[in-house]
Amino acid sequence: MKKLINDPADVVAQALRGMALAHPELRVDLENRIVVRGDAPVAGKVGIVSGGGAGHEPLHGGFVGPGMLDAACAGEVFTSPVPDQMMAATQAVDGGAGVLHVVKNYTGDVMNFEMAAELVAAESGTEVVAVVTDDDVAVEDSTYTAGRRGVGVTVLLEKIAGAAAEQGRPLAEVADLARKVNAQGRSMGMALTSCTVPAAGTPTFELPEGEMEIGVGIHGEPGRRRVPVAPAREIAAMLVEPVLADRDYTGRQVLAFVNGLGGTPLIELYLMYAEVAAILERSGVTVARSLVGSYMTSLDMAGCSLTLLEVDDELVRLWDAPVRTPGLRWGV
Amino acid sequence: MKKLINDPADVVAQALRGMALAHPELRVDLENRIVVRGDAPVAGKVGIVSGGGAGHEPLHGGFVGPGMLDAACAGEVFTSPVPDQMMAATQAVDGGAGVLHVVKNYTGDVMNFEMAAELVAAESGTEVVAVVTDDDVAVEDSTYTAGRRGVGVTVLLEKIAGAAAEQGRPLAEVADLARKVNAQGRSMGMALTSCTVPAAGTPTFELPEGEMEIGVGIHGEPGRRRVPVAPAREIAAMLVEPVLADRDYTGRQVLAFVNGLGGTPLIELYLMYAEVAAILERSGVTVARSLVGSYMTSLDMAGCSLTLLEVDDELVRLWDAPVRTPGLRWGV
Amino acid sequence: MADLVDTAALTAWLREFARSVAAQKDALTALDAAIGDADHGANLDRGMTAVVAALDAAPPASPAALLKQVGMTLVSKVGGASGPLYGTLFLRMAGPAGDGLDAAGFAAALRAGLEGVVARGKAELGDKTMVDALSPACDALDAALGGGAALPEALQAAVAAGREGRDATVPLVARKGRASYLGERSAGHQDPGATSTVLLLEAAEAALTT
Amino acid sequence: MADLVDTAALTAWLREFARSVAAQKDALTALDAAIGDADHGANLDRGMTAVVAALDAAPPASPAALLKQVGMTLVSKVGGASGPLYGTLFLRMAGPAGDGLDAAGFAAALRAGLEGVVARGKAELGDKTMVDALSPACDALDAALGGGAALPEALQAAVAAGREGRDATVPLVARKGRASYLGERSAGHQDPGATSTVLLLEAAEAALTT
Ligand SMILES: Nc1ncnc2c1ncn2[C@@H]1O[C@H](COP(=O)(O)OP(=O)(O)O)[C@@H](O)[C@H]1O
Ligand SMILES: Nc1ncnc2c1ncn2[C@@H]1O[C@H](COP(=O)(O)OP(=O)(O)O)[C@@H](O)[C@H]1O
Ligand SMILES: [Mg+2]
Ligand SMILES: [Mg+2]
Ligand SMILES: [Mg+2]
Ligand SMILES: [Mg+2]
Repeated sequence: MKKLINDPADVVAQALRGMALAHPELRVDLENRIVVRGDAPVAGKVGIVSGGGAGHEPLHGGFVGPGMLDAACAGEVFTSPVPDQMMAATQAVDGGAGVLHVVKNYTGDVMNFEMAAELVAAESGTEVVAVVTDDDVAVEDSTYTAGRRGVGVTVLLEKIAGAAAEQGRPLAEVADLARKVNAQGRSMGMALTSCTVPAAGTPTFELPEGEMEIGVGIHGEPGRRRVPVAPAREIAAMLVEPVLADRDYTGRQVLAFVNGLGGTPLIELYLMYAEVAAILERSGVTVARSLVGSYMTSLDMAGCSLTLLEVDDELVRLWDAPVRTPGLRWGV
Repeated sequence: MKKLINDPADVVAQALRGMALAHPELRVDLENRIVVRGDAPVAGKVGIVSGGGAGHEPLHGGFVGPGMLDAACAGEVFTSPVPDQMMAATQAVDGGAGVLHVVKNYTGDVMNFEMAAELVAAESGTEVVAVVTDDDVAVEDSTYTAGRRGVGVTVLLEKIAGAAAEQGRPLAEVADLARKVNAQGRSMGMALTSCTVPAAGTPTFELPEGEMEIGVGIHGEPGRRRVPVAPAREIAAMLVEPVLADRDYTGRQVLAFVNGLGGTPLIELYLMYAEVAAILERSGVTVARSLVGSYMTSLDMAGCSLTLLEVDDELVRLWDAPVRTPGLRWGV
Repeated sequence: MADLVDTAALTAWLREFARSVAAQKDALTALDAAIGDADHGANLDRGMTAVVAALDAAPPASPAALLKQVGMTLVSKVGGASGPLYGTLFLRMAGPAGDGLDAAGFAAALRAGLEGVVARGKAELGDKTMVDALSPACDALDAALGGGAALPEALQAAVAAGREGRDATVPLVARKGRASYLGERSAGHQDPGATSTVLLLEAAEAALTT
Repeated sequence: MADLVDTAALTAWLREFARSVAAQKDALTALDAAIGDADHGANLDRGMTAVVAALDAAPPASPAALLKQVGMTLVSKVGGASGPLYGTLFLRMAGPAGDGLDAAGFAAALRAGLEGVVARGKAELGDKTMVDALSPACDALDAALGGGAALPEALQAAVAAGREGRDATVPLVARKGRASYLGERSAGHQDPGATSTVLLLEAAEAALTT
C-alpha cells in the first residue's frame, strides 16, 4: 500500500486536522469529528447535516459552508459515524427552524442517523427530518432488501437543499426539495482499479490489468459485472444506458455529473464527459448544467461515476445559487 | 495501461472537447487547442497567456477566466505547444494593454514562446513580455544549464498576476509582480507511483512497491533520490527541508500549497498539509494562506508537491481577489 | 439461587464476549470481507474493548445500569450497522433487567433485545443477518425453560439453535445490510453478524452457568 | 555545374531526411527515453511528414522559399525543443539561399543554420546537444571546401565529423535540455538530437552528391 499517511489506523483524525488548518473559515471539532459552518447556527435558517464514512472527500466535510451544508460528521474510513456525532452536529446548527439530515442509503448510516434523531427528540425540541439518497441503479431495488446505495446524487442534493435553506425556506419545503432531487436522480459507477482501505492495507478487490468493474460502489462493493477494459466511448455507454433504462430522461433537462473516484485525473474526466454528452445528445436528453470533477471519491480508486438529475427552472436556479465551501464555490 | 480514454494518440483534443462542453463560459478553439476567456479581449486590460504540454489539468486551461488567465494553449501530453497556438492566443486576448506570457522553464516551452513572441512582434504591434517560472529546488541550478523546472509556483503566479491585470495595472507592473512571485516561491515534489503517458502505454519509470521518488518532475523526470516509502510526517520533512534550505522563510509569511499529482485523493493531501503546517510552525514560518488540492497534475501519478511562496500584504490581497475559473473560484 | 443473573454475572458475560470477539476478530473480518466491507471484527472489537474499559472505570450498580451502559457504549463507539444493532440489543435488555434477572427474566430480556434489533434493522428471519442466529436462540431458550430446564441447559440449547441458524445463513441470498448489494453473489458465505451473535450466546453459556 | 544546390536538390535532401527519420523513429525515441521524455523520434517524424506533405502540395519556387517553408512547417508542427531548433536551422539557411547555392554557399547557409540553433538554444559545444554534431560538421565542411574539395567529398568529411561529435556526446553530462535535469545521471547515453542531426548530414551526403 502506497499512501501519504502515517498510522493507517489514524487517517481520518489527521486528515481532519489538515482540513481545519487549511480552512479556518470552518469550525472543525476534532473531538467529535464534525465540520461545522463558521457562523453556525444561523438563526431562523434550516440547518443541514450530513455525514458518513470517511474516504469520499471532499464529501461531506468539503461541502460545509454558506449555501450548502451546515455540518458534516466523519466516521472511520467507509464506516458510518455514530449518533453522538450526529447529535452534536445537529445541536451545533440548530437555528430554530429545524434540521435536515441527509443520509446515504447504507444500513449503518441509516440506523445511526435514526438513533441520533431519536436521541435529539428525547433531549431537545429540535425538529429533525431525514432524507435518504438511493440513486445507484447498479443495485437492483426491492422493498425486501436494503435497497439502492446513495451515491452521486447526494452531492447535488446537498447543494440544492443548501441553497433552499439559505433562502430561508421552512424545513418541510427543504425536505420536499431534497426528496424531489433524490427521486429525479440516477447514478452508475465503474472502476478501473480497486481502492485500498488504509487499515486493510491491500486492495479491497482484485481487478487484473485489462479488466474493469461496472456498477461498483463507492466503498469498493462489487458491481454488476466485470468486463474487459474498453474505450471511454464504450464505458460512457455502459454508464448512460442503465441510467436511461432505469429512468427515461428523454426530452428532459438534466444536470449531468461526471464524478472521479479519486485516482483518476481531470483530463480523463473531461474526456469521459465529452463521450457522455454525445450519447445524451443522441438520446434526446438536454444538458442544462454539468459538473465534472472528483467530488465523491472512493479513496484512491481509479474510475468514475455518472449521475443524471432531471432539473426544472427552480432546481437550476437553486443549483446556480451562491455556494461557498471548500469543494464547491461559485456566485459568492 | 488503464485509462478513461479512446485513442491514446488523441487524448488532448477529446479532453478539450469535454472541457468546452462543461464550460460554456469559456471559448475553446479546438482547431488551435487554445482555451480563451469568454469575454476576451478585455479592452485596456493586460492579457495573460500561458500554456504547456497537456497532462497537468486543471493547469493551464482550467485557470482561464476573470481574475486569472485570458488564454491557455495546450500541447500534446507533456510536449510544449507550438508558436502558432501562442500567437493565436496572444492575438485573441490583446486588449491593447499588452500581453504577458507565463512560461514554465522547460527548453521546449521557453523556445516556442520565444518564437511566438518574435512572430507576434513581426506581425503586429502587440507588446509581449514573457515571465519564466523556475521554482523546483529538486534541480540544482546553474547558469550553464537549462536551470530549474517551473512547477507549483506557476499556479500561484497565474492567480496573482491575473488579479493584478484585472485591476487594470500596466504590463510592466504585472510582469514585475509575476517575477516577484517566481523569485519568492520554491517547490519540491515526490511520487509514490509513476505516471503513464497514453501514447507510451507503460509507466514512465519503474517504482517498486515500497519505494518512492523524491524530487520528481511533473513529467515523470527522475528526482533527487529514491528512498523507501515513509510515513507522511517524514515525507513532509523531505519536501519542506530542501525548500527551506534553498530559501530561508523563517520569520516570513507564506502561502503554503500542497498539490496533488493526479492519482492521490484529497484525504491524503489534507493529511500531508497537516504535517507540512506542523513543520512550518516549528520552523518559525507563518502560514498566511494555504491551498490544498490537485491543481498541477502529472497525469495519474500518485504523489504530491509542496510550494512555499513568501507573501506580503499586497500579494495576499491579490491572492484573495475574486477569481472565476473552472479550477480556482472565489470572491466572485 | 444459581439462576439469578446479577451484575457480577452480566459483567462476566460481557468480559467473556469481549475476550472471544478479540480472539475471533480476524475471522469475523474475513467473513465480512467476502460479502461486506471487511470491518465487522474490527468494529465489534473496538466496541467491546470500550465496554470493558467502561466496566473497569465505573462498575455499574445494577444489571439495568450495566446493560444500559454497555448499549450506549456500543452505540457511540462502533458505528456501522453493528453499532446500532448490538447497542439496541443491550439497551432493550436493560428495560426488564431491573436489579436482577432470574432465568425466565433473562430470556425475556434477551427477547426484548431481539425485538429491538428487528425494530431497528427491519430484518426478517432468512435475510442473512444476526437475526437468523438470535431469533432461534431466543425460541430455544424459552422452550427449554418452559420445559423446566435450568438456565445452564437452556443456554446450551440456545447456543445450539444459534449455531444452526448461523450455519443456515451460508446458502442464503442477503436481503439486508451491505451483503444485499451482492444479490445472488452473497450466497455461499456465512453471515458475519450471525457469527458474532453465536459468540455472544457462547459467552453467556460460559459465564452464566458457573 | 554539379555543385549547384538548387530547389530540386534541396527537395531530394529533405525527402531523404524524412525517410531516414521515419526509419530511425523508434531508435531516436529510445535514446530520448533514456535521458529525456521519449518523444524525439515521434516529434521529428511528425514534423518531417508534414514537411514532405507540404512539398508535395506546393512545390516551392526557390531554394529560399523551400527552406523557409520547411522551417515554418517544423516550427508549427513539432513543438518541444526540437521544433524551434530544427525550424530555426532551416529558417536561417533560407537567408543566404536566394535562388541557388554553390558549394560554399551551402556551407555558409548551414553555418547560418547552426548559428540560429545556438542563438535559439544557447547551447555550447559539449553541452550534449545537437550542436555537438552540427558544429564540427560545419567546420569540416568549410575546411574541406577551403582545401579545394568538391561538395561530395566535403559532405563526406562533414558526416564523419558529425558522427564523431555525436559519439562524443555519450560520456558528457547534459547542460541543456531535459537531460540536464538528470545531472550526472545523463552521462553514458548518446544524445538524441545529435543523433538526428547526423541523419540530416547523411541525407545531404546521399542527396546532394549525385
Ligand atoms: N438490517 C439489518 N438487520 C439486522 N442485522 C443486520 C442488518 N444489516 C446488517 N446486519 C448485520 O450486521 C453485520 C455487518 O456488521 P458490520 O460489518 O459491523 O457493519 P457494516 O455493514 O456497516 O460494515 C451483518 O453481517 C449482519 O449480520
Ligand atoms: N538548448 C538546446 N540547444 C540545442 N539543442 C537542444 C537544446 N535543448 C535540447 N536540445 C536538443 O533537443 C533534443 C530533444 O528534442 P525533443 O525530445 O524533440 O524535445 P523535448 O526535449 O522538448 O522533448 C536533445 O536531444 C538535444 O539534442
Ligand atoms: Mg462498515
Ligand atoms: Mg517532449
Ligand atoms: Mg462491515
Ligand atoms: Mg523529448
